[in-house]
Amino acid sequence: MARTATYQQAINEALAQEMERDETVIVMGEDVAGGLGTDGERDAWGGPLGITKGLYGKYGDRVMDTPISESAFIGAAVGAATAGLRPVAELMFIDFMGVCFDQIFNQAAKFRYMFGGKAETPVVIRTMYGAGLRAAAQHSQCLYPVFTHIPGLKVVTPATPYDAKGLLIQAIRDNDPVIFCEHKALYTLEGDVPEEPYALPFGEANIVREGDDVSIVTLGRMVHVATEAADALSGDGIECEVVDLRTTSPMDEDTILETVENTGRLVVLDEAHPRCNMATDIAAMVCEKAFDSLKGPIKQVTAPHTPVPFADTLEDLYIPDAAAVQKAVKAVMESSK
Amino acid sequence: MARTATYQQAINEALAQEMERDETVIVMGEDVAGGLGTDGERDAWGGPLGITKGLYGKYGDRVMDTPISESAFIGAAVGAATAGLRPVAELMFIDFMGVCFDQIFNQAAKFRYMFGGKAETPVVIRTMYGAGLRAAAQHSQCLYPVFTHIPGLKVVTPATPYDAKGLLIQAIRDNDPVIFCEHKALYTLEGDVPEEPYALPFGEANIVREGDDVSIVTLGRMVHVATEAADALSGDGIECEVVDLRTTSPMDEDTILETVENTGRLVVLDEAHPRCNMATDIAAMVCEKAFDSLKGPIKQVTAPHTPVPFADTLEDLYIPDAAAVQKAVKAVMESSK
Amino acid sequence: MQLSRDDLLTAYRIMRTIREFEERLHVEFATGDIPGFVHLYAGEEASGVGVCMHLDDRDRIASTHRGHGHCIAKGCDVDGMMAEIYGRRDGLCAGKGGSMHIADLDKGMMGANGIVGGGPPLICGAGLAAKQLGTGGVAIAFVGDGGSNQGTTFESLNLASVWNLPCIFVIENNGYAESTSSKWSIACDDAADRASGFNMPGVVVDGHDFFAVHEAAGEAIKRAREGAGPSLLECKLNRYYGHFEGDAQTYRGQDEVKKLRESRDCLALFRENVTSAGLLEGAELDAIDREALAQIDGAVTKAKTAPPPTAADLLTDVYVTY
Amino acid sequence: MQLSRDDLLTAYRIMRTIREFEERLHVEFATGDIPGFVHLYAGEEASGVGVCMHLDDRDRIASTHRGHGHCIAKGCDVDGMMAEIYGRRDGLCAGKGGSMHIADLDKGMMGANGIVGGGPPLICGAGLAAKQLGTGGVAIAFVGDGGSNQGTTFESLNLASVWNLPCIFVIENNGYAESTSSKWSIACDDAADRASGFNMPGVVVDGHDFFAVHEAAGEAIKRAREGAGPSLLECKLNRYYGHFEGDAQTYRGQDEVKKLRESRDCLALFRENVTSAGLLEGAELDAIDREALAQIDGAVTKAKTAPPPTAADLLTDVYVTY
Ligand SMILES: Cc1ncc(C[n+]2csc(CCOP(=O)(O)OP(=O)(O)O)c2C)c(N)n1
Ligand SMILES: Cc1ncc(C[n+]2csc(CCOP(=O)(O)OP(=O)(O)O)c2C)c(N)n1
Ligand SMILES: [Mg+2]
Ligand SMILES: [Mg+2]
Repeated sequence: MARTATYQQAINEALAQEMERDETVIVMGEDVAGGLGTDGERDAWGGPLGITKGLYGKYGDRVMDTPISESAFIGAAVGAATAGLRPVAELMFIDFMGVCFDQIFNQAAKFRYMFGGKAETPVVIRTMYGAGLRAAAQHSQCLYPVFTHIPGLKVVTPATPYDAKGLLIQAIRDNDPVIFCEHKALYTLEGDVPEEPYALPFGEANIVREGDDVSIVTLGRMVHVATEAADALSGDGIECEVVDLRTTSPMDEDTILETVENTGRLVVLDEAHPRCNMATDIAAMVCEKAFDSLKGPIKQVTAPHTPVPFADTLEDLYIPDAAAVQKAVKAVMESSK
Repeated sequence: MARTATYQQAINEALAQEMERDETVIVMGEDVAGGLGTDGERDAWGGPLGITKGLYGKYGDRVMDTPISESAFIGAAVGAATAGLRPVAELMFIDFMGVCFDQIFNQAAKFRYMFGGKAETPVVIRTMYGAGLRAAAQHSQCLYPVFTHIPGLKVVTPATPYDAKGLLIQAIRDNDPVIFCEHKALYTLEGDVPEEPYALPFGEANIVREGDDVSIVTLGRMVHVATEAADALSGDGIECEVVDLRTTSPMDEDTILETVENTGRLVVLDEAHPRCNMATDIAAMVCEKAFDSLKGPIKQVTAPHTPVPFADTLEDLYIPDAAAVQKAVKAVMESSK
Repeated sequence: MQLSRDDLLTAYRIMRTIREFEERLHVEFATGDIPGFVHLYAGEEASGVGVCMHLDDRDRIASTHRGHGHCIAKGCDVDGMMAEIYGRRDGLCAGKGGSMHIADLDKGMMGANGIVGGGPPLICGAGLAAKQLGTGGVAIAFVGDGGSNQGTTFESLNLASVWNLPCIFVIENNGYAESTSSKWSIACDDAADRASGFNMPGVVVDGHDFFAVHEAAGEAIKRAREGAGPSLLECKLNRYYGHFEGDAQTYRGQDEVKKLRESRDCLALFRENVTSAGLLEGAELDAIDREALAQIDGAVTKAKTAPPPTAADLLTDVYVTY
Repeated sequence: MQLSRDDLLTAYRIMRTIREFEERLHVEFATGDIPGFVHLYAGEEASGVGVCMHLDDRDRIASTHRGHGHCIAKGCDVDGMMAEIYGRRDGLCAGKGGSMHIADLDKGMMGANGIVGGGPPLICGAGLAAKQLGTGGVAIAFVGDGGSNQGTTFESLNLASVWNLPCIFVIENNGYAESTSSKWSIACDDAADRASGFNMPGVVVDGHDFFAVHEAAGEAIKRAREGAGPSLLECKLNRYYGHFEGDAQTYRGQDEVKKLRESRDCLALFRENVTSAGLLEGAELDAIDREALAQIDGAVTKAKTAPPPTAADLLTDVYVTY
């Protein structure tokens, strides 16, 4: 019988297994060990949510706490990646990118090109994103569209424990800089996760559910929202195909185009802010490359153009839900020929 | 006869006139005065490209040089904007956003919402963007899609001297945070610019050229590339309507939808990196809201998914040119019913 | 800076109100009613109050994620704060901000901040505005020991000095940034040692001692008001609870907090000081204690039953115009 | 650190090569053949060379927008550099980077950098890698006076200290950041004064004096190699040209540079020092001068006629795999 684990355990296991396999893999970030230099226990914390718990005990100095100096330590991870290490740096919340983005998008992302192909920067930046925890405007954003915009970065957004482990192992083994985005509302999600190490290739979307009527292309936590909507719609006789991008850069255009060619109808579902996001990116691509397959408009379901609100009533309204997806799917059915 | 001025002069004049009109308007940035505290002349520089030349002489301490500490001084501009000033801060190149983005997107952009509507943050961040000056990967990006992604920001991208003046005056008078993006290759462009102060409203696109066959929606420097292409195509009997967004946030959806309803064909032209950019944003919006008007696929013309190269041969290939637009327009003509 | 009898009563009242606010949140959080992350200021009251006692509505402060104490010290409405933390429509930020974003610009409170190091640049701006507009106001950034290592903080120290701004940077060194010891994360001995590198005075005070904080802050604020530029003040103090509510604090010594509460509690020290000097009587302070308890009780009761924001509120307040 | 005769010849040769490289670029830029922004290092050679003479291939440096000198001092191929600046396909970065992004990781040169303050974090990483991999290498960030005020630089100083990294931060204080005086922009007297705030030695040297730089750098590097942690070294020096080529330098005193060239030129000082001490002869140095001239002449000639990159190169080198 398959072993089950949470998304969080899957990530922890991927880190541990890669550290075991390859001595050059190091982990750094605020409190990733936890309590270094304090009088309390060492390795007490493993980060505020416990994601890296246990690693310091096993790998000691290869798990490095940092001061709250994201530019310096993310940049250090980037620099070390050009010098023989394979660092996995933790940017605690993706919302903190604003204090360290330069080292990511102007340094890591561009070295290879600017240096005429002579650099490799195998750095992974793990980061937590997404709404749902009442963490308000500065701790709930998605922001992966910003990273997806930048040539030179790879961007990964696992939706399941299985994918989290396999994609993180791939990220660590990958020779390009990878932004690894973990949805904070998924950490406790359980699913099948093989114990042995495995790597999932980037740029291969996952058809989570098959259906011939409407395609829903989405990613991250929204994969589950899409599936929930699809299950409900099935009761109404509408069969949705749900595609999980898994990685937004590279993006698996072929799978998207195939599903649209099959269904002729598309809903793009993205938890991110609505302008210049993955929903627009996918819709535009399809409208350019599979227009003739389209039977009607492509509907976007996204968060509204507002910061993430704090109050639970508002946040629940803010996050795209299954009802919104169902409505969009029905609208797409109605407006298509 | 109308007075002509360059894009650069228009910006300088807008700053001077608004400083004259309103004592709370201040200007700050690296070398915006130039040479403060040195033994040389005061007001010698007006910035490396001379855009703010002359302001220090006229307005003294309201034109403030800064150390190279973008987080601190952009943040200071934001803070001052909540406290009675109307600061215009210069982020010399938009590429430097990576060292100060937090103060822009987590602070300025979100205050009003996070504080329940009780804040106004009338700050303008002027910044230079775009390729064409052989300035390589870290001094040539567009990046306005990243700002457009963020709720709470307004984003302005003037294409002409006339618009530069009118939109900058509006930006300064506006009570929300505005990212004012100046294309560095346009500074020397001349055009009609009335001497008296005038404000152009945000969210009103400009139909630069009328035509019934294909719509080209674009912005910034690309407006001129589109016009060049349109003129050439006219010789082939294809009449393009060229729409200049002027502001990407708010974006004038009505004008875009109207032109597409008229022509049924759309090319979206954007100098930015191709993923999650304005081209995808516009295309997706149209594909959702005016699908039935579309006679065929929406074609995107953008820079490729690479950093901006240095060598002139490569940079010329990198930047979308009129030939690429013509090709896209012809493809759109051919693939439409 | 002489403190009148009224001042002393006020100072004690505010400190006690903060303590009561935080102790009660600790209890209420455990019930699961309070959404999101909550970072409590209990134990650190003497710092926020010692500083803010000098301020009035011309003056501005910027706070951190651990902002409740600063808000109360700067005069934010306690009912409005509590309602905000519960995510209510009549909260100080209409329920849109929550604990980490409580602000009241009219009171000169520029906001708690979810971004470590987010406040210092903003305070440079507030100081600049005060200077340019000639209001006589000062601007104060509260920063944690962890936040003292953020680039934004360093830059702001330099900018405030170069622009000669009426700014004070108060580093509240409570020994930890989450689980990370400040002894480890700050390379030098005291964060205040860094002040000289920015050509400003840097002073270390016992942050449990209201009077020490009040005096040192008074000097820095006077200096700033007189146009003599910024200062750095490091308050050494302790937090009584975890980094956030829910933190098991395994990185902390078993009875660290117990000992602190017994020996270095700022309210107890204040009481001892003023009663032994015959400035105030125990009974007066007891009365304040009771009043604070009642006030917080009322705030919680109101917050619990207040209506939440509704769908109509979701899309408002993003822009002034759009 | 004793310098052999060979060392002295090498040092002079490298300094002269840099000077010739930059003087020639100044001339060539005026013709309009060289694209983009070019920032010249002429006048500052003693700093880059004084530091890099201690280094070998285990060691890494990160440079700034004013990077040519550091590149040459760290052993980058001069022909490849010149070709790069001209945007040629066989340039060190295949013509894709240009003056502001010259790099050669094999030589330990991590890149010029278009972002002020971009280098110091990277150098923390190189230092960390050297430490973790036990290579014995050190990592050195060159930073301008302007760059010394960037948050990334401050953070890196602290991180290097906290992690006890084999890093050296060399602040090349040439008096200006573009047109902004370092006396104004750095709030304290010397940038080196800030070192104590990061618990590391901070030393000021005359950056025109190769021997002074060499000695101070030697101590810092020795310290780093021995595992004793980071240092800060501030070299006071001057640039002979504008911020970039094309800068009219109206912020600068009329004959400021003329006087500097006459009195504080690092090459002249070096020559005087070694010849008056009888260590080298003028004729040897003259020969080096001629060789450097010829080398640069050759580099320019080759660069001018070298083929540019072509369409096939536009899309390559973005990822290792995609
Ligand atoms: C830029 C940024 N990095 C990291 C965090 C996560 N974080 C929130 S509070 C905190 C610790 C802050 O420590 P300190 O400044 O000492 O304040 P204290 O919590 O002790 O009051 C951290 C790491 C954040 N909110 N912002
Ligand atoms: C983050 C960032 N801000 C601003 C600039 C623009 N800029 C380039 S060089 C420079 C001045 C740098 O001065 P300094 O560090 O003293 O170096 P120097 O030019 O004197 O060698 C400035 C402001 C930049 N490239 N990056
Ligand atoms: Mg702390
Ligand atoms: Mg300088």
